[in-house]
Amino acid sequence: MSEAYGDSSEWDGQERLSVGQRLAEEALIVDVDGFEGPLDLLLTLSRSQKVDLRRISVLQLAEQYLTFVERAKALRIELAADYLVMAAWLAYLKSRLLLPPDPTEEGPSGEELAAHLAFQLERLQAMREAAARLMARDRKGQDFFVRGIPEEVTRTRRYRYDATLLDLMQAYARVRTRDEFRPYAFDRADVYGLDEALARLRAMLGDLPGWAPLSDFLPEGWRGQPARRRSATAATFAASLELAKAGQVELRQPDTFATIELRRKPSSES
Amino acid sequence: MTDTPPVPDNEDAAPANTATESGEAERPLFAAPPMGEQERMVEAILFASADPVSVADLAARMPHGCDPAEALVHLERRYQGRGVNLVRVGDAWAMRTAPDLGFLMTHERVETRKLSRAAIETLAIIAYHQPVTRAEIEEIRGVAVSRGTIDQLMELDWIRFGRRRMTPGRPVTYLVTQEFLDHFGLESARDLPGLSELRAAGLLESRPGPASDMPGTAGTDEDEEAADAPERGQSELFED
Amino acid sequence: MTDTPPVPDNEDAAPANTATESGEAERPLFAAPPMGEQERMVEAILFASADPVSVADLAARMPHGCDPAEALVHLERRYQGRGVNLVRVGDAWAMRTAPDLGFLMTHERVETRKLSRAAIETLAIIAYHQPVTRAEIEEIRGVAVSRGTIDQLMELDWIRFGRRRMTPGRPVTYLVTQEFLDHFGLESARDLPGLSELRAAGLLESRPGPASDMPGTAGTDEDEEAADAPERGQSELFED
Repeated sequence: MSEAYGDSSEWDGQERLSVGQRLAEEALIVDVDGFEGPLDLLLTLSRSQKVDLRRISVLQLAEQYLTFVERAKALRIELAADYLVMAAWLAYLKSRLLLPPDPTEEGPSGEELAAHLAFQLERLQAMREAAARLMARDRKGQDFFVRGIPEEVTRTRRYRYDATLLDLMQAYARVRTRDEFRPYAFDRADVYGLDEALARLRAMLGDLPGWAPLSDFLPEGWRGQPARRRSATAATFAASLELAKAGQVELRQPDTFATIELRRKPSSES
Repeated sequence: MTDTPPVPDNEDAAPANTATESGEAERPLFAAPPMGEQERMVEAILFASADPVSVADLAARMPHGCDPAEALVHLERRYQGRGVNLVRVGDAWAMRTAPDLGFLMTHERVETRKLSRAAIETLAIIAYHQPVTRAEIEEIRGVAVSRGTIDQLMELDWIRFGRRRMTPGRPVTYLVTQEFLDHFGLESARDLPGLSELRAAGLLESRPGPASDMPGTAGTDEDEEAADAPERGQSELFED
Repeated sequence: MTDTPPVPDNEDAAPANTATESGEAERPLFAAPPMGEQERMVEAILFASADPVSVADLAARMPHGCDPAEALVHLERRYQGRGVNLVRVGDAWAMRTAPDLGFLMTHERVETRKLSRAAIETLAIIAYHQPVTRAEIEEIRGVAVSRGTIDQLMELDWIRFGRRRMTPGRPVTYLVTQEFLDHFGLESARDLPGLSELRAAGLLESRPGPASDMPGTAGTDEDEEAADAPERGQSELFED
């Protein structure tokens, strides 16, 4: 599309643009979204100079760009901020290039700035060409192909442990039948006896200041595991009933299923 | 990339012995590529194909007039005694590494071993009683479970950690994995046969035990019930 | 990855034609197999692998005393002009079908997602300027590099992180991968098309702008990287 610009000198007087030129120009502006930023646009504009990028006229390019921005404004096309920043910088560059150098001014000369811009454009163009050459190469999966049936190699020595469902069931059966063959004996491991509970309760009564929940009387080691806790609770409760019957403690329960509490019976002191 | 009909422009790449033996001048329009070129084509197709390729398929993929059967004969001869051989698989052909070099491919020796008795019993208990704590496993087996046994089952990816039990010490629970189910061909741990079925299958000889439990009724479900389940102890299974 | 030297415990597996031709009696213990046999081994290993295999890996997998580098030279010659070729990818080797036969591989062609212009240019910049920071890529392209572009190239396994640049902000650098070389059929990053011309033209130098306020170069940064990362020639990598 840059070709449509024709000679850049025509940009000086906008009135002289032919209809075709103006259409092309507007197409470029409308297409501004298609450009990847000011540098990309500058590169496209620079092609209208039809010279080697090394011999490009940066002054001319700056003017082209500024004209472009002016036209975009005239057409009420919103330009992203970075396009406007570039426009401001190019206007500055243009002034540096046109005015005689001020020896008191610090910083790079207009020529240095222009040379660097030209370098940037050339480098971007070179990278685009390199990218195109890269993508034009024979590519794996497109032009050449890898082995279709790779034979995987794993490099660790390992043992594979195997077991069948039968093994599993036999093992389970073995465990369970072992239990079954055990001579019958009441398994006391998880049973807290009434005698133990009674002894424990009696021993604790002396230190009891007031009402305390029954669960406080469960022995250590019998409060966690459900089966053990159940057994201990039952035994302790039975023991507390036993002591209540003997007139040594009082029991109360505010509501159904509420916590059962007990205390030493006051009268028993006398 | 080229979709253009392949012209036999690679004659110089073809081995001289085959390229020159056909009378070039007499070839009709759209003549088949020289045999050397056809051999290259078959070689490339067999190399890149994910499956063995039949002669018919070769012919369909090669330019008109090719004779893949003959090219295969040449190719087979060329690869004789090489590190890679042309092999016939049914009515199709493939390239395979030479059998005597298999040792280069399988650097590892996989040895299948039976699981130890401790490991298989532990695994069985976890499968039937999950989620189950180590203490519970020990209770059922009647002996301590070694760290190594658990580690081995973990390494096999047959068991994994479940939620911690909300009981003192917050013991970790164990569950079986999907890998376990896959290995033993089970859809879920509920599919494990129950004790009565084991007995019916003759795996549990002897007298009927007191337990009538169906495994998997307690907590074969994954995580959600494990945490708030202290009330219904796993050991209930054994207490009836 | 065993680091133990492989013992030639498979010597009896060698085919008779090669095993017998050398004087067995004179061979020292653990002598390397004859070169013809080594060539077969390299051939088999490379055939078996879809990915390039390094010379070090070859040596590790072959019996003790083998010289895979020499075997590769023989093998490369043997496959010259064939339908399958031996190609070098960085410091590794692979078997690949000959590019001129790509037209036969309609079944195997991988449909690749079309890369955006931004992704292609970014890839080229990384390849030609590596190691290169994101700020430098943005400097060259004049626009911000979106994270998606980098992600896509990473996902393709064409670029990877290099070392951090020892400049303020310690920006990370990007490099191309072995997979990149493999995909584009390059022996090394030095073989990128036009690399020497670009270098001669000074277009691979990271030339600082004379004005720090050049628009479109600074401030396109998205993240922490120092926009003014100075100034070690990217082309260093290629300059030897």
